[in-house]
Amino acid sequence: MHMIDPILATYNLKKSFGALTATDDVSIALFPGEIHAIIGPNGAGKSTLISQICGGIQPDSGRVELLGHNITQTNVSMRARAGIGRTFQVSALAMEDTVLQNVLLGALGGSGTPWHFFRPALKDWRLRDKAMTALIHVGLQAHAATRASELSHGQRRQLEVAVTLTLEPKVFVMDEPMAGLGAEGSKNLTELLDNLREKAPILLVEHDMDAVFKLADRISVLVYGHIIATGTVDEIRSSKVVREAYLGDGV
Amino acid sequence: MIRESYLNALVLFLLLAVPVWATIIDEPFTITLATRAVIFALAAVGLNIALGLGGLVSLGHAVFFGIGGYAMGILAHHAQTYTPVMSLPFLIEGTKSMPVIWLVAMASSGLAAFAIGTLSLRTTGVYFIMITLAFGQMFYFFTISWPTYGGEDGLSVYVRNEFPGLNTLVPIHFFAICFIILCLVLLLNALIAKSPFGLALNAARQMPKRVQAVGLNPNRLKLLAFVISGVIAGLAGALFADLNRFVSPTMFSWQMSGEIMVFVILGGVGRLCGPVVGAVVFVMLEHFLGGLSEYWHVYLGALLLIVVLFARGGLVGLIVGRVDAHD
Amino acid sequence: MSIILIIEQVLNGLQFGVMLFLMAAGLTLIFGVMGLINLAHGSLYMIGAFAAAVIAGLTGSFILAIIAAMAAAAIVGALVEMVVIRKLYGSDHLDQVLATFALILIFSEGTRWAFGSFPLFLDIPNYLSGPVTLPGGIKYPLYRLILIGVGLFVAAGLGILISKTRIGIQIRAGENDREMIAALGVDISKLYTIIFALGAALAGLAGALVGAIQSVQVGMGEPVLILAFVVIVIGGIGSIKGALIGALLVGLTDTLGGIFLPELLKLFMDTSTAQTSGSALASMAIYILMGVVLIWRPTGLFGARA
Amino acid sequence: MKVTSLIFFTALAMLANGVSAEGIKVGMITTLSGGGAGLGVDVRDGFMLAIAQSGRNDIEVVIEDDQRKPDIAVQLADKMIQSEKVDVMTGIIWSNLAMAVVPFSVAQGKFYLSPNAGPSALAGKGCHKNYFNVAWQNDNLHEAAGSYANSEGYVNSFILAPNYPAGQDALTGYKRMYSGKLAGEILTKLGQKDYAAEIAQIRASGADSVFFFLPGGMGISFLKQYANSGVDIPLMGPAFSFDQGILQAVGDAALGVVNTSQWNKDIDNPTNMAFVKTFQAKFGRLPSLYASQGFDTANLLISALETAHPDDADAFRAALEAAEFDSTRGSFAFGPNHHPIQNIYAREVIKEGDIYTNKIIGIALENHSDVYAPECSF
Repeated sequence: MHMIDPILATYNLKKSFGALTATDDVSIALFPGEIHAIIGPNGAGKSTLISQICGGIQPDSGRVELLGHNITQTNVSMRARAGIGRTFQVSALAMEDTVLQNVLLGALGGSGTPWHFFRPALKDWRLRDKAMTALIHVGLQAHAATRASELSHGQRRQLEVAVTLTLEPKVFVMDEPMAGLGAEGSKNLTELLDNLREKAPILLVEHDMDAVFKLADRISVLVYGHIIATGTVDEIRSSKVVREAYLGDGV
Repeated sequence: MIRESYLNALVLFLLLAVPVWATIIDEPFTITLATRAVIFALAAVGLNIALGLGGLVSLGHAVFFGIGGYAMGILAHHAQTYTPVMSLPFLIEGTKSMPVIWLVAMASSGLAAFAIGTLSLRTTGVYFIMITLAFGQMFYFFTISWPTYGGEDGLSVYVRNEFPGLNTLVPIHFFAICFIILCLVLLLNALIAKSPFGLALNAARQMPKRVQAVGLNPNRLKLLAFVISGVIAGLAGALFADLNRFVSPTMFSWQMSGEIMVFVILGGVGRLCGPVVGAVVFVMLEHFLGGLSEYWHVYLGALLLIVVLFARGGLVGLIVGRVDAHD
Repeated sequence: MSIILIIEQVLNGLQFGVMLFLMAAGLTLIFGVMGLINLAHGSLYMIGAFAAAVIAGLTGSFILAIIAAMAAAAIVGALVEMVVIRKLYGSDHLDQVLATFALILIFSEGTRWAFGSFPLFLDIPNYLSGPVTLPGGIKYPLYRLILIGVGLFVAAGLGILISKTRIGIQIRAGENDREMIAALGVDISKLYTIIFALGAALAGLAGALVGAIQSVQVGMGEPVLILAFVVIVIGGIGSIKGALIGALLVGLTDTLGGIFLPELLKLFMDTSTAQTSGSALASMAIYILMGVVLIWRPTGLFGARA
Repeated sequence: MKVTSLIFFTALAMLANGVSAEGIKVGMITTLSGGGAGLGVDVRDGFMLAIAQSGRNDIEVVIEDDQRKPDIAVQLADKMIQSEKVDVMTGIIWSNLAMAVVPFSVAQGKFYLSPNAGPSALAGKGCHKNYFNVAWQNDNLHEAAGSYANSEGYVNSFILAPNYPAGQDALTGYKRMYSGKLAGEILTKLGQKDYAAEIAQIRASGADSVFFFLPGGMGISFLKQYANSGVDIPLMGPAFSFDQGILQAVGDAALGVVNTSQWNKDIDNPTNMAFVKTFQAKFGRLPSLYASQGFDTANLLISALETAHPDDADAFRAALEAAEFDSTRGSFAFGPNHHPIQNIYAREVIKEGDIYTNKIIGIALENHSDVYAPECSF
């Protein structure tokens, strides 16, 4: 179907916890320039899938490839260095630090080595430029000196995206970025993500169907650890299987 | 409320002024007390790097303090008995030179910190507190029952070790050495706190999974902080041994670890001069309360309780308020 | 080394283990339910022993002394919980370590203030003293057998308390989810005080029982406290079962290590070197055990997986 | 009025003693808080009783608590020398603290009179002309126990002590005099409180006697557990597990146990009788051997001050060496290394009314010195 190679792909990922099969033979691919959304009811195994992609959980079998390299055996930080930029469902920020410091941390990770002890991080202009560019991109430049703990919920989501941007990732993996946002916040973030796909493709796990239908180029539906359908927004909207298994008969 | 940097300058100025004044009015014991405070402060600054920046609640820092002490004790013991430390596979002689002793003390405590840190960092939270405590007990019991270097009796070194150009037996000279080292280490601490490493370490304390997600290894950051911290505590141990001209296993006891931690918390965790304030106040309490009552520990305990319950951020926090956001 | 001697040493290890369990059970409950690390638990052990010595001296009754020990420790425990500990539940471990370290200073010197520097007298009553002959001709002190019995009885009682009773359900709920017990309509602060007092009473009981064969003096609690921490770390913090297994492991390792390590080393070196290095090694044995367990399982044998 | 009388009395004292008008200052560093404080309290009380009885008001005693921590002791020694500028130091209970303080202090020209600790390092090669031990060399009481074992005809002893230098020295001391075989030898953990395992080994060993050195709480625990174990092999030990403070905590379990000491309250001489009586009257308890050592130390000091002031170091030292004071132990003299030459007695624990105490049953070693003396040269 696609003539170009995927940036990120999983092949037959399998993971069980005792009798419960959380991920069952999952193969998905993320191509350049696209937003690929993964939807599914609660308990479908979305978080487990993300953890396997980002390195927090090892699959029982199957593999994960980034730019054609098998990265299944590597850990979270190695995958981050290889080009996976992720955001968390619950904001994972250094709350005592300022917005700028949080973004600098990303720039630091992206630049490779934190082993400098004598030069102030805030005076490293190369890092700082990178950090400020990311802040401007998400529109948080005015809050650079604010503590992360003093940001609004929506601003924290923006900050998460900014931190990830500084890594200059090959792919974005986003775990429910809209969670807990109001209508206004959702709208802002949707716009932000819409523009982001030019930088790198996005694997988007999301509950907010409006956002998904607005953003996604393709959608995969995960139910009980199993991908039951993959296709464009229209294909998924009209899929009978999806309507039965996921949206329910009443829709 | 005054700015923290002014307070730091004031603290260091007083810490320098008191012994100088004591020299003028010929009260050498005051200098000895000040030196004790400076050395305790040094050990606590070391712990503060692991504790304040890295969030590593180590209840076993006496290990590094003790190793530093024994590095001094063993080298000086062999130098004063004219016996080699070891003759096989190659000859190592004892020494009375402070700089050499410091290097050995820092290297050996750094090595120990690396080993203990590597194992302990597999655990977190209370388990980390307990496993560091257990390592401390291991060293304590080992030194007590190992007869070569005096066991529980410890080792006496009759004359203080030498530093080129100074007479270390003159109290103010030895104080000057310790004070300059403390200032250098504080400077190092301030630089580290603002450096890329400090930034990453600080984040690793607050949110390790964020640090991982940007491609850094939080445990490796913490391990390095633990080693730096151990090296400084080891240097403090070597100076403490020289102050007392004596080392013994009590340097390894868990009460010692507890006291180093008390200095840090009393002054203010994560504050640059918190450990200095804590150590100075502790030594003063020990001196003045100890003179008032045999049961001064009761008062000390009550004071600590009050600090924990009512003065979050320790004494420094009480004076200057919460930490400013940088820039 | 005869079989009889080995059996006797195993009994000694068991007896040491079950007494450690009494200390460790309270510590692990308090940590499991309230997330509190309590260094002052050893002071409650000491308070139990002192209360027992005073009451035994006044009344001559050992039973009354034991009851007094538990009551005194429970009352002091409840008071400490209400005045100090309660303010620490939200704090991080660092504050808890420091505050309970401060409590140790206060209790130790306060006790010395009240009772002086000399050890107090507390002995086992005549009807419990002397050895009994076990099957196989092993002579073993009756009192130590009773200690093993009491320890196992308390372990079983705690097991039933936690699995079967109403308060046990609340305790388990509290370990899993703090908001849940509030939702169940339980008065949390009362529950916490009760658990703290229960843990304190067990420590007091251990202090009195052990004080009768050891010495009742200021500072007796801290060595036991450190061992109890080793126990709960090995067993997994929060787990009563872990505390029991950990206590028996530590008891047996410490007792048997002290006997067999020097014997073992005598096979390789001369007697006095073996004796010195063997006992040096034995005194570190339980800490080595703990290190190995934590490297293998970083949250202890029965601890919750992270 | 007060000032005048002080001047008058000082003048009188000058006339009487022929020494300079300036008084002397004594620095006492001892353990008054924490574990082991009981020993320091006894030494202090004994010492101060003698000072009070002497009626001399020109002796100022500065007392400080070392908390049994070597680093605190060193710090206090610095304070005594640098700040208080004392002439004579005394008071330390523990060998490890003595090793930390004594060599440094005597090297600075101070006199040190030890009321308790007598580590071998300070008796042999490390001896010093200004260091006097008024109690014993550490090995003495253990040697006496070995000698007592011989006299009782024991030939198969089981011996145990904690694994630390003083414990190892104790076993060495016992073996130096004892001529029989050993049924077993154990080094226990320092601070250990449960001896079930060791007692089981004793039971299985077939020994005819047990020698143990377990000071403080360790000894209390061991004695109670031993009595309860049903093992009835006779016990011996140095006095450290049988002093007046500890015995009340051990109770019946100690009755009949033989221990060795250079002092007991029933040594029949007028000084001792008066000492026991006044100590009991003043403090409401029987004196321990530590109290007697503190008392003797002060009396030695006072006797030397009769002839010389410490400023005249050689004369003062000669006066100390002469040891012309009435000791609670009867005959007392210093050997060439400034350690006592004295009788060491075998005592047995008895009960007098409600009080547990000791009774002398014989002399274990007569006019005993120590083996390190030949190694000492000033």
